[in-house]
Amino acid sequence: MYTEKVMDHFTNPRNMGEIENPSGVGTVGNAKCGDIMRMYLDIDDNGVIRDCKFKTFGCGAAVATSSIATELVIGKTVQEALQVTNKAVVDALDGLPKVKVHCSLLAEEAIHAALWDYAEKNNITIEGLSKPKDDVSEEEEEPEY
Amino acid sequence: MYTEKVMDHFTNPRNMGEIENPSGVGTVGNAKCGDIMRMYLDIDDNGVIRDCKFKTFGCGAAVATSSIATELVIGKTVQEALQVTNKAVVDALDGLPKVKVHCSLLAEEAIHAALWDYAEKNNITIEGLSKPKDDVSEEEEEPEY
Amino acid sequence: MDKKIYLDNAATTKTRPEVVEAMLPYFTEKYGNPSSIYEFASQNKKAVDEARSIIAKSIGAETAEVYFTAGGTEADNWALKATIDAYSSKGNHIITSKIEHHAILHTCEFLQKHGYEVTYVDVDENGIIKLDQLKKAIRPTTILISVMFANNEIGTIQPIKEIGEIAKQHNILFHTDAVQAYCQLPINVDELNIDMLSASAHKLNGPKGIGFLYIRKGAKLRSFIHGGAQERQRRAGTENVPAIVGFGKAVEIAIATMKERNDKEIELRERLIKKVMSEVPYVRVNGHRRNRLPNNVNFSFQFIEGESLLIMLDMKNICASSGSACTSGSLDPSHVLLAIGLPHEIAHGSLRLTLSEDNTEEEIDYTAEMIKEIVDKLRQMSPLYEDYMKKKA
Amino acid sequence: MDKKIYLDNAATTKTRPEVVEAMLPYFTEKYGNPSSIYEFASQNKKAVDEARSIIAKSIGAETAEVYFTAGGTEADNWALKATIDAYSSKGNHIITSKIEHHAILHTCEFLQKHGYEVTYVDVDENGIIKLDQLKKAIRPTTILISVMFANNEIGTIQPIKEIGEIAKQHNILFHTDAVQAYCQLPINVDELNIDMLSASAHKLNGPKGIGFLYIRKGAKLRSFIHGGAQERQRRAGTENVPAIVGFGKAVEIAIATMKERNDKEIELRERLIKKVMSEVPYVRVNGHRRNRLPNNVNFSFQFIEGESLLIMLDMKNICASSGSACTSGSLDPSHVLLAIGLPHEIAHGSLRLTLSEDNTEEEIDYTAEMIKEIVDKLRQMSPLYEDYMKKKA
Ligand SMILES: Cc1ncc(COP(=O)(O)O)c(C=O)c1O
Ligand SMILES: Cc1ncc(COP(=O)(O)O)c(C=O)c1O
Repeated sequence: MYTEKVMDHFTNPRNMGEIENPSGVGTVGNAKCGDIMRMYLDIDDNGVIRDCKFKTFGCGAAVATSSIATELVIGKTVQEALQVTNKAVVDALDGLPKVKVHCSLLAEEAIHAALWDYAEKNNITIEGLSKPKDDVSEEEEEPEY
Repeated sequence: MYTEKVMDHFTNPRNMGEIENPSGVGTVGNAKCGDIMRMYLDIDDNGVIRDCKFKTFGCGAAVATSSIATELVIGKTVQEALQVTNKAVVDALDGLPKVKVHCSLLAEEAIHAALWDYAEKNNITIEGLSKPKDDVSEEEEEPEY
Repeated sequence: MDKKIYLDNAATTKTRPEVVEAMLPYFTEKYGNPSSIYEFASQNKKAVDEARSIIAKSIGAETAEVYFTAGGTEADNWALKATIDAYSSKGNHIITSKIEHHAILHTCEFLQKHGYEVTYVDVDENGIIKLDQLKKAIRPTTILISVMFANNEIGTIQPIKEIGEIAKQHNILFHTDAVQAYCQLPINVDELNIDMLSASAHKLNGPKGIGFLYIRKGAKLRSFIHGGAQERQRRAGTENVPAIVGFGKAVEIAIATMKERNDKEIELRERLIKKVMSEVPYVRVNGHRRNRLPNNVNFSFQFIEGESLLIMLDMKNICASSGSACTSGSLDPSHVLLAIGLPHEIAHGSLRLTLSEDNTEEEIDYTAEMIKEIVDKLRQMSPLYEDYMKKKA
Repeated sequence: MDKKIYLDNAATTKTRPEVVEAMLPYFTEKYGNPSSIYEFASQNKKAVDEARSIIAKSIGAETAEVYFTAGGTEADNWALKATIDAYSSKGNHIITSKIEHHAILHTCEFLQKHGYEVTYVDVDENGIIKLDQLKKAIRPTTILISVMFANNEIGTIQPIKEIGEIAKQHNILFHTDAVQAYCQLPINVDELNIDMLSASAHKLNGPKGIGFLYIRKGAKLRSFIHGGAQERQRRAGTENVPAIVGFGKAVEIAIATMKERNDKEIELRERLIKKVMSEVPYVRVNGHRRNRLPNNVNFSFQFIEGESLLIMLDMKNICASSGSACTSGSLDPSHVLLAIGLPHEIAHGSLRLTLSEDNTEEEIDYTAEMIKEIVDKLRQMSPLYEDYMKKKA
C-alpha cells in the first residue's frame, strides 16, 4: 500500500515529540475523520525555523507526512516554509495512495497553523498566510450505487 | 438421469418396428414438442393383443416408454390393455425424471389411439375408450423470474 | 473407443494444469483477503491486478475498465440491469437479437416485466443479425444495444464492428456477450466500438465461477451486487483470488496460442463436417459456413431427435450437446435454431460438437462413423422416417 | 516471531488442504458441465447435490432449499432484492439493524433509492438489537426482517430465535446474514424460524467465490441472476463445481469439529482479552462479553488510531484488522462501533483479532505483548494522549 519512504517515516518518525516553549504550535484535523496533527516550531530571531516537532494521531500516512514535513521545514525561513505544499510532501514520500492524499493537506495545514500561532504571539503578519481552518476536508469520489 | 431400466429399454428397445396389416395403429404427439409415438396392434378374434410394435421419434424416455408399453400390453385383452396407465409405465421403468413424465402419458395415449383405430375398423365400441386427442400436453411448472 | 472424446467445449472446458498450478498457492498459502492492510494479504491485491492487466490487454482495454464477476451470466445481468438504472432518464428501450444466450434473453424478459421495452432483432438463415432491422429499431429512448459476439449453439460470428458503429453514431451504449468469442477470436474494444463486454473463464480452459465485465471508462454504470468496496466499489464480495489468478493465466496462454489453436480446430471442424455430410443423408449444417467459431460444428439430422442421439453418442464415449447445455431439460427446441428458420422437427434433431485443440483426427473420424451408425439406427425407429420413405416410394 | 500469526479469520480463512484435495479432480479430470446429458458431466451433478445435501443437513433444511451463489454478498443481495419483487403487492417496507454488513446496508440503500422504505433498528452498547424497537417498527407493509446472526466486527450474536418468532407472529419473512455464524455456531432454521439464510464458504476454511442462500420452501422468491436453468431455475450460471464440492467438504469438517474448535478458540480468546486488559490501560472490549463468536476479540485503544496499529502489528508478523476488511480504504470509523455508542476517536482506535483453532497460546501471548508495546509507542506520538496526560497531571 505505502511506498518504502512512507514506511520508513512511519516506523522511524523524525522529529517526533514536543518542543517546550515553542515559538508556535498548531493542531489541525479532528478525531471524527481519524487524523489529528500537532506541529511545534522553534523559530529564531531571523525567522529561520531552527526546530520542528510533531505529534500525530492518525494512520500510517498521517504519521509519515508529519515526519517528512518537519524535515522539509527545518532550516527554512518562515516564508520558505510557507511554500512547502502538500504536493511537496507527497513527492518527498514518493507518493501516497489516493485515499491518503488528504493527510498531506493536513501536514501543510499543520505547519500553517503553527506559523499562524507564531505570528499571533509575535504580533506580526506573515504575507500569504491566512488563518487556517482547524479542520481539513477534501472532496471524495462518491461511490455510485 | 435415467434409471437402468430406462437405459436398457432405450438401447435395446423391445418390439420396435411395424406390423403389416395391423388390427389397429395409432400415432400421437407432435414434432413441435419433439415426441411422436406410433403403436401397431395385432389383436386376435378373442380381443387378445397378440403383438404390439412401436416406432418413436423422441428422447430416450420416449423410446423407453414405448418399448415397455408394448411389453405391458402384449398378451392382454383389449379391456386389460386399457387399464395400462402412464403410472404403470413409469413404475415398470423404475421411474422417470419429472420433466419426462409426459412421455409416459404419450405411451398411454398411443395405445389408446391404436385401440380406437381397431374399434373403428371393426365398428365396435370399447367401453371406457374415448377418441384420443392426437396431441398430449401437460401442465408444466412455470419458472418464475 | 475406450477414451472419452470430449466435443462439448462450448459448454465448458478442461481447466489447464498450468492454470490449476497457478491457482494452488492461493488456497492454502497466500489465502489472505486482498482488501486487508497487512502485507501477507495485500500482495494478493497485486496478483489480482496482474490478472486484470493481462485481461485488459487481451481486449485492448485499460486495466481499470475490467471488473471481475462470478461468470458470464452475472456479467450479462450486470451490463443490462445496471445500465438501465444509470440511463433511465434517457429512455427505457433495449435492442438485442433473437439468438442471444438465456443470460441475456431471460434478463430482458425480467426487464420487460419491470416496464422496459425490448426489441428482439431477427437473424437470417445463417444466424447473422439483420442490420437494417436493427437500425430501424432504434428509437430516441434506446439506451442499449446488446448483441452477442458469437453464438454458443451455431457458432455464427456477428458483424460486431458494424453494430458498434451504428451504436456509436446514435450515441447508444453497445454491450456484447463475448462468452463464446473471447480468446477464440481477436477482440479490440476500441476498434469495434464496444462499450461493455462479458466473458467467462471456464470457456477458455480457465476455472469455473469467474468472469469479467469490461466497462468503457466514461460509461455510467451502477453496481449490480452491492456491499463491500471491492472492484473499485462496483462489484462487492470478497475477491475470488485463486480463480482470478487462474483466469489471468488461462487468458495469457489462450491469447498466445490463439492462431495455432484456430488453425488446428478449423482443420478438424472441416474434416468432421465433410465426413458427416458425405456419409449421412438428410443432414444440414447450421450457422454461417465461414463466419463461425473455429471449433463449432452444428448439424440437424432429419427424422430423429437430439437427446436420443446424445445418449447413444455418450454410450460410444462421445460427449456432445444438442443445444445450449443450460437448457437441457427443456422440451422446446432451441430458440436459436427456430430463429434461423428451422421447423420444429428439424430443430429437435440437432447436434452441437465443439472441438478443442486436444482432439485428434482419429477422434473426429470415429465420431463421424458413430454419428452415421446412430443416426441410421434412430431413423429405423422413427415414424417420421417411415412416413417419408413410404411417401417417397 | 518469524512465523506469521494470522488473526484475521473473520476476513477470510485458509482453505483446508483436505478441501483443496476434494476440489482438484474437478478442474482437470471431471470438468464437465453438470447440466450436460452425458455421464461424464452428469456425475458432476451428483457431486453438486451431495455438497448441497451436506449443507442442507448442517442447518436442518431440505436439500432443495439450498441454492449456491458466488458468495455471501450475492446471497444477501438476492435475499433482499428478489424478495422485494415477489412480495411487492404486500408492501415495500424492510426492517434491518444498524450493524449489518455492507452487503445488507448498501443493498438497502439501493432499495431506498428505488422507492422502498427501510427501518434500521438500533443496538445496545453490546451490539444486541433492540427487540422492542424492532417490534414497534413493524407495519402492515413490512415484507422482510433481515438481521445478521453474528456481527463480523464485534462478534455479538443476535437473539435470532426471538426475532424469528416475532417475524413469524406477524407473518413476515425473516432473513439472516449468517456469514460469520455459519459453522461457528449450531443453527437450525426450523427451530429459529429462519426463512432465508446467507453463508459464504471462505469464512469456514472453504474456497472463495462460493456461498449459498437457504430459502424456505413456500417462500416466494424470484431469481436475482437470470439466465440458464441451473439451481432449479433460480440462479443462473454454469455451476462452480470444484468450489461447490470444496464447500461441501469444508462444511462436513467444520460441523464435525465445531465443539472442539469452539472450546479451543474461546480459551485463546479469553487468554488474549485477559492479557491485554491487564497490561494496557485505556482499553475496552467491544461486543457482548458472553453472546459473542468464539473466535472474536475486538478492542478499542484510546488515543491511537487503528491503521497505525495494524501496520505496526504487521511488521511484527501479526495479521489483524481494524474493522471489516471490505471497508478499509474508507476514512470513516466503523458504523458498527458508532452504533454501539463509541465516540469517533475511540472507534478509530479499534482492533479486531479473529482467531482460529490453528493459533497457539504462544502466539496469543506474543500478540498481547506486541499490542502493549505498539500501543505505548503510538500513544507517545499522540497529541490526544499528550492533552489527556497534561489535563490529568
Ligand atoms: C454466449 C454465452 N453467454 C453467457 C453464458 C453464461 O456463462 P456462465 O455459465 O459462465 O455464467 C454462456 C455459457 O453458458 C454463453 O455461451
Ligand atoms: C456478516 C457478513 N456478511 C456478508 C459478507 C460478505 O461475504 P462475501 O465476501 O463472501 O461475499 C461478510 C464477509 O465479508 C460478512 O462478514
